[in-house]
Amino acid sequence: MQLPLWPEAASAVADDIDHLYIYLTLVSVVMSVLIFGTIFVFAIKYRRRSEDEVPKPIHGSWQLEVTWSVIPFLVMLTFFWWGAKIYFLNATPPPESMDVYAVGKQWMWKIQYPEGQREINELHVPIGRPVKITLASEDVIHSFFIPALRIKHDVVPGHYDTMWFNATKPGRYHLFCAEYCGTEHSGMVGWVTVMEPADYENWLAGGGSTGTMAQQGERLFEQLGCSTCHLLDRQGRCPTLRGVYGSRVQLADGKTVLADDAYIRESILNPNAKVVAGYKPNVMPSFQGQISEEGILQLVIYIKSLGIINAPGAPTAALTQQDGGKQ
Amino acid sequence: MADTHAVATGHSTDHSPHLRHHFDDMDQQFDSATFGMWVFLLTEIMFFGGMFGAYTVYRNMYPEAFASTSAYMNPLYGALNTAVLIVSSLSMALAVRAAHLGQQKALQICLLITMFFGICFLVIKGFEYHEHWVDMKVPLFGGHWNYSEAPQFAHQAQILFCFYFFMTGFHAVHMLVGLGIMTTIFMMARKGTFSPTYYTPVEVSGLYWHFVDIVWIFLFPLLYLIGHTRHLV
Amino acid sequence: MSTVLQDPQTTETPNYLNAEYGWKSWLLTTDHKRIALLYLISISVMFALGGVFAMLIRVELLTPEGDLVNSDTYNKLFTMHGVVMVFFFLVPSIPATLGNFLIPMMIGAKDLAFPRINLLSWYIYVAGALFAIAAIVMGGVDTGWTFYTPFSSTYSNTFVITAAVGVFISGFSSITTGLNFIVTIHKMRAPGMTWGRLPLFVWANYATSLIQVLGTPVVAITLALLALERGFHIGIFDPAIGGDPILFQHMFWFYSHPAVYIMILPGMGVISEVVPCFSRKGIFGYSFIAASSLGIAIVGFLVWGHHLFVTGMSMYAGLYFSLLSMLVAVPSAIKVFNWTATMYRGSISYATPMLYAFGFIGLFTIGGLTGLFLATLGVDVHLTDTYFVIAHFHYVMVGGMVVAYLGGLHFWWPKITGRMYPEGWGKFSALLVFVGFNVTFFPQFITGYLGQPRRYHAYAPEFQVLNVMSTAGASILALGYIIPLIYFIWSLRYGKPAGNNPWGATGLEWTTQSPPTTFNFDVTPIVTEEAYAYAKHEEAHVG
Amino acid sequence: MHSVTPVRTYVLIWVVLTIMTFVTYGVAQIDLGPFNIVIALAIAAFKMTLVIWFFMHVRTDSPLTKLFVFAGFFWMAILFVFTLGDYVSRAWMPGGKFW
Ligand code: HEA
Ligand code: HEA
Ligand code: HEC
Ligand code: CUA
Ligand SMILES: [Cu+2]
Repeated sequence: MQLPLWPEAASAVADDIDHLYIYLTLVSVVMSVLIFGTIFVFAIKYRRRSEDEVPKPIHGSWQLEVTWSVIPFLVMLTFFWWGAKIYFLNATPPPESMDVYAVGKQWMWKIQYPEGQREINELHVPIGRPVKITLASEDVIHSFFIPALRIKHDVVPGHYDTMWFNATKPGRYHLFCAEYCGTEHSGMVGWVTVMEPADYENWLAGGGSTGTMAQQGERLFEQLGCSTCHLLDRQGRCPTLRGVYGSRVQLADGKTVLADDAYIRESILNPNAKVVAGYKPNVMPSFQGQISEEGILQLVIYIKSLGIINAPGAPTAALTQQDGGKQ
Repeated sequence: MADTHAVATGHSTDHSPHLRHHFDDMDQQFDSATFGMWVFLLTEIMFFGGMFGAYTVYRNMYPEAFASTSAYMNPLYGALNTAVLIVSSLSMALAVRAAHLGQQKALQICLLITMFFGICFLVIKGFEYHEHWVDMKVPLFGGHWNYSEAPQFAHQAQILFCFYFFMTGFHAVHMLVGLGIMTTIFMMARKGTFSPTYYTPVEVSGLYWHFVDIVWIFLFPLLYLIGHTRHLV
Repeated sequence: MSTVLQDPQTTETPNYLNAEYGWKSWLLTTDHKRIALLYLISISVMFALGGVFAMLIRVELLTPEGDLVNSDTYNKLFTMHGVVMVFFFLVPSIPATLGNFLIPMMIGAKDLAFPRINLLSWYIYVAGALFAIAAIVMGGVDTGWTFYTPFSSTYSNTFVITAAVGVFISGFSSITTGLNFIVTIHKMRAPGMTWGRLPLFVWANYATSLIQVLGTPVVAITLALLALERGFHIGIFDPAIGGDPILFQHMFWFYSHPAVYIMILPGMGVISEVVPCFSRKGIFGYSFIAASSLGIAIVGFLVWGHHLFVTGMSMYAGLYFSLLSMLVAVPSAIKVFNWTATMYRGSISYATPMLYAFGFIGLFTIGGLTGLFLATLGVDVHLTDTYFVIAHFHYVMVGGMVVAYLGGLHFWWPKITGRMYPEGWGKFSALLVFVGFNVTFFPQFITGYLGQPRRYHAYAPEFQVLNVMSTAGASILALGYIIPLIYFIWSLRYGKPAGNNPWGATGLEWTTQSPPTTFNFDVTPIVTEEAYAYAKHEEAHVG
Repeated sequence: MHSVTPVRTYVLIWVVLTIMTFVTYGVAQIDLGPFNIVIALAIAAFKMTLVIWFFMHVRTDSPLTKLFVFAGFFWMAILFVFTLGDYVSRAWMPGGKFW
């Protein structure tokens, strides 16, 4: 029978959060002891001893009131400050992060690596390297939760979310779905295997990969007939997709948008939403319903592989997915 | 309490048959009723506020899509209906005044005018709904919906139309309730229930009626005057 | 006159209970005290229902495998547990029962401002509850009490609309109660009952009413939009057509966070009455406690986004919601400190209501402090949607509000029924509740930090020991609830007559007879002293 | 609260309200970019104020009523500002640093 009392910590952020958590606990214990202790002492010391005891009235004191409002508030500001710091750190993947893609679907996690490996409910990562996970949902809201890394992010259908971590300790850790998502919500669990870099390379090489994600995307590009229009090197009815990723695209309505993951995804699912300048709406069919979120991710990687224009801000392009439900 | 002593309840002079037992006098009763109505209107503000809030979020998200719907909103109808409601508000205000002054005939006439314009509003609204139906712009009821004129906005425009129907629909329901209340007040007025000392129900239902008017004052620019000058389709 | 215990009353004295007989005299009554009893009965039924669901949840969680019920059933269990407990028990609990009964008496009025609307609110409540029960009987709902889209609007195959309509309807009962209180407190106070003399229970309920009136309509429209979206198969929050599921969460929490203060402020009001009474001493910092109720009600409206920290809400929004969540803790802290200070140099006796008050202060403090953990951005990322959250809110809702409610029931039971409950049993079950509660929910802080997600039907085996503890505690807790249920009913017949003011408490409600007459006061009282003038009373009594 | 407003005032207010309605309509026909909606809402707010102030006689009502009317709109503003605060700031990037 096991009785763990503290979760394993397998990343730098986990340590940060543990420290903050310990600090919070300490302050809480101190406050609780103070309050319970006082009540306890008062309850004993001032217990009613006779029927005709008449306590002196004490009306209050604004000095005391100010003290016990301001001091706790200042203490809470330290919680806020420290927590906010970690939160922002947690949200900003370093540019050199390796990419992993995860799609939540009632009730499983589909994981893909740019190198082509695909897994279900398993995630393999090396230690010492920042890993950025791009999250997408096929249906309802899920939440990608790895307790040992102290990270979690909701996976909201309709757009991409990202999270990142840098694992420090090899081991096998729980992967949970933390947002209630229907019948088998509690079965939407898996394992994260954190490995030494060498083991990771072995694992990558070993898995029955059917080509890199870009290659898989290329195959989809053929199968779905994208290539019938988007001939890669010829200007035709359609814009060429070479060098699109990461560039600023001029739209028909005069605006420009950054061609990030979310933009490519939208171009596939709802091509009419943002029409490229010089082209007509209603030419490209919508692929909504014909292609899974996984497939879309493969196409995105493929299009990305067709050349990234290193426009300023391009490496952080994925971050603009913060813009939420905008399709 | 040791120091508590007592006074006789109420003022013996104030024995209106309309004074309910738990109030001290008619003034307290009147004050409570109008204040109660205001508190109720607070809840109404928040009720419509929730819808306005959601609407604002989407409008801010999809300005072009929302603007594209202007082709199917006829601001003339909207303006006309605004004018109609304002007239009914005027006559409502006059009805309250008449009740306060004890002018029974004027009260009844004003109430009738109010109701008449209330009905006019609903009739006009009905014509509008009909036009939307013909235009295939009703995403409800299994989807009488087609937006092929501006396919790039079809999705988001559907959200707008849903809000359009919910907001005007809830407003219309409030109008119907208002008409029901007015009918009751009218019957009471005919029986001569009201007098300068007791016209609380008229006052209170007047507040309600004006509030429904105010909601429309906002619905009009928000739903009918979106990007009317831009032709995006 | 009030502190002089009167001769044990014979049941013949006319009072609101024996004024009229027959079911009509109850179902058509406009007497706030009778309506309070109607509410008391109906919310007790709902509490038992919610409690049964809770016990089933706990029994299921004895083993990690999820072998008692299947996962769909489990999902329905916690959903209906949450829906019933929140909307049909805790939100109406103290306001609709004790508040309804006491507020008019505490301010020296004969009734609430709108007695018929008060009755209507009970009928609305019953209608809402019937919808909820219908949803349960037809097969249940499995969305969680938060009804998140798009699961609720598109994917769930259960009776979401029925349940949403039930909550929608019950919302109006909450609104009408709040409206009635606001108008009553503004317009019906007895001569001399200034705002500075209002009992703190009235202040707390006033603040609660503001939230009910300003917040509830938003959840009503949100659930209406959800039901319409689901019913018409249209998209409002549907991401497939550009809708934003997060918007639903904003609108839901705009109400539901302030609603947690609906679920604590009245409890704080009860404690503010009980502590001075059993310390025989005026309350410390009256005006600060009164103002802090309003402070909580107002600032409480500015923090809802702390439920959305990991949804992809803007990080900047995260900042202001986190900061304001810290701010809302300050008025709560003020209350805790002032209650403690009230006991300083008091003359403290340990009657059952006071034991509950001790329990409240302790458990609420723990619950509140762990709320701060959750309001801390980085930490919430790990803790959200784990059992830590479950533990947090049971500490405030059960350890806080339910305990305060029980304390209040014991405190005013003599006034309501004219009978005393058995003190020994009272103390015993207060102890059971305290112990059972902690054994149930404290382990959940640990499993939460370990990472046990909430709403899990089956869980990782290493969490089992702590879960077994939880379940064991819940059984003790259940006993702690059932005992009072039994002795309260017993006392109706066999309890010893209470007299007008068994606790020697201040407050206008104690100047009336027990049980009070239909119109509370034969003559409208005039108030000439501040609230909780215990010293004065004691001297009068002793001297 | 029990003072009587002359009919003339009511009619005057009505005239202003009606004119304002047509002004809104007219202004909407001119392209002012983002200011179209600003003007339209400003006019609506003005009309609302007139209705509340005169037709609903808040003008002569107690400060309490005035406070509650204000509170209603204030709370609606809370809902708007804090929700939109999220949507507007979602596009800002954290820029890799803590603000
Ligand atoms: C009665 C109900 C109630 C009350 C009063 C509270 C009070 C508070 N709650 Fe709680 N909460 C809930 C009911 C309640 N909550 C529920 C039901 C949920 C979950 C909903 C769901 O998802 O299903 C929830 C969830 C919840 C979350 C979201 C968690 C998540 O899902 O990720 C957060 C985050 O900030 C939070 C914070 C707070 C805070 C800061 C307070 C504060 O008001 C607490 C203030 C009080 C104190 C702080 C204690 C007294 C202070 C002192 C003694 C001073 C000393 C202090 C210091 C020196 C630091 N709560
Ligand atoms: C007022 C609010 C309230 C109250 C009082 C309670 C009371 C209890 N709650 Fe719950 N709880 C919630 C509000 C509340 N809860 C909410 C909002 C959720 C979230 C739901 C969601 O995720 O959507 C939740 C979720 C929740 C969970 C998490 C489920 C999950 O996420 O998987 C658990 C697990 O232990 C739990 C346990 C309990 C227990 C043991 C009690 C005990 O205190 C209950 C003990 C009571 C009794 C045992 C009843 C007493 C018996 C009688 C009076 C007699 C019976 C009479 C007859 C049979 C005729 N609750
Ligand atoms: C019938 C022709 C057709 C097919 C098939 C088609 N497209 Fe397109 N695509 C277009 C046209 C025309 C445009 C430019 C107008 C627009 O933006 O909608 C376009 C635009 C795009 C863009 C935006 C390019 C830019 O420069 O910003 C992307 C990305 C894209 N398509 C990807 C795909 C993918 C992936 C597929 C297959 C799954 C596909 N397309 C299939 C015609 C097509
Ligand atoms: Cu996926 Cu829970
Ligand atoms: Cu909250």
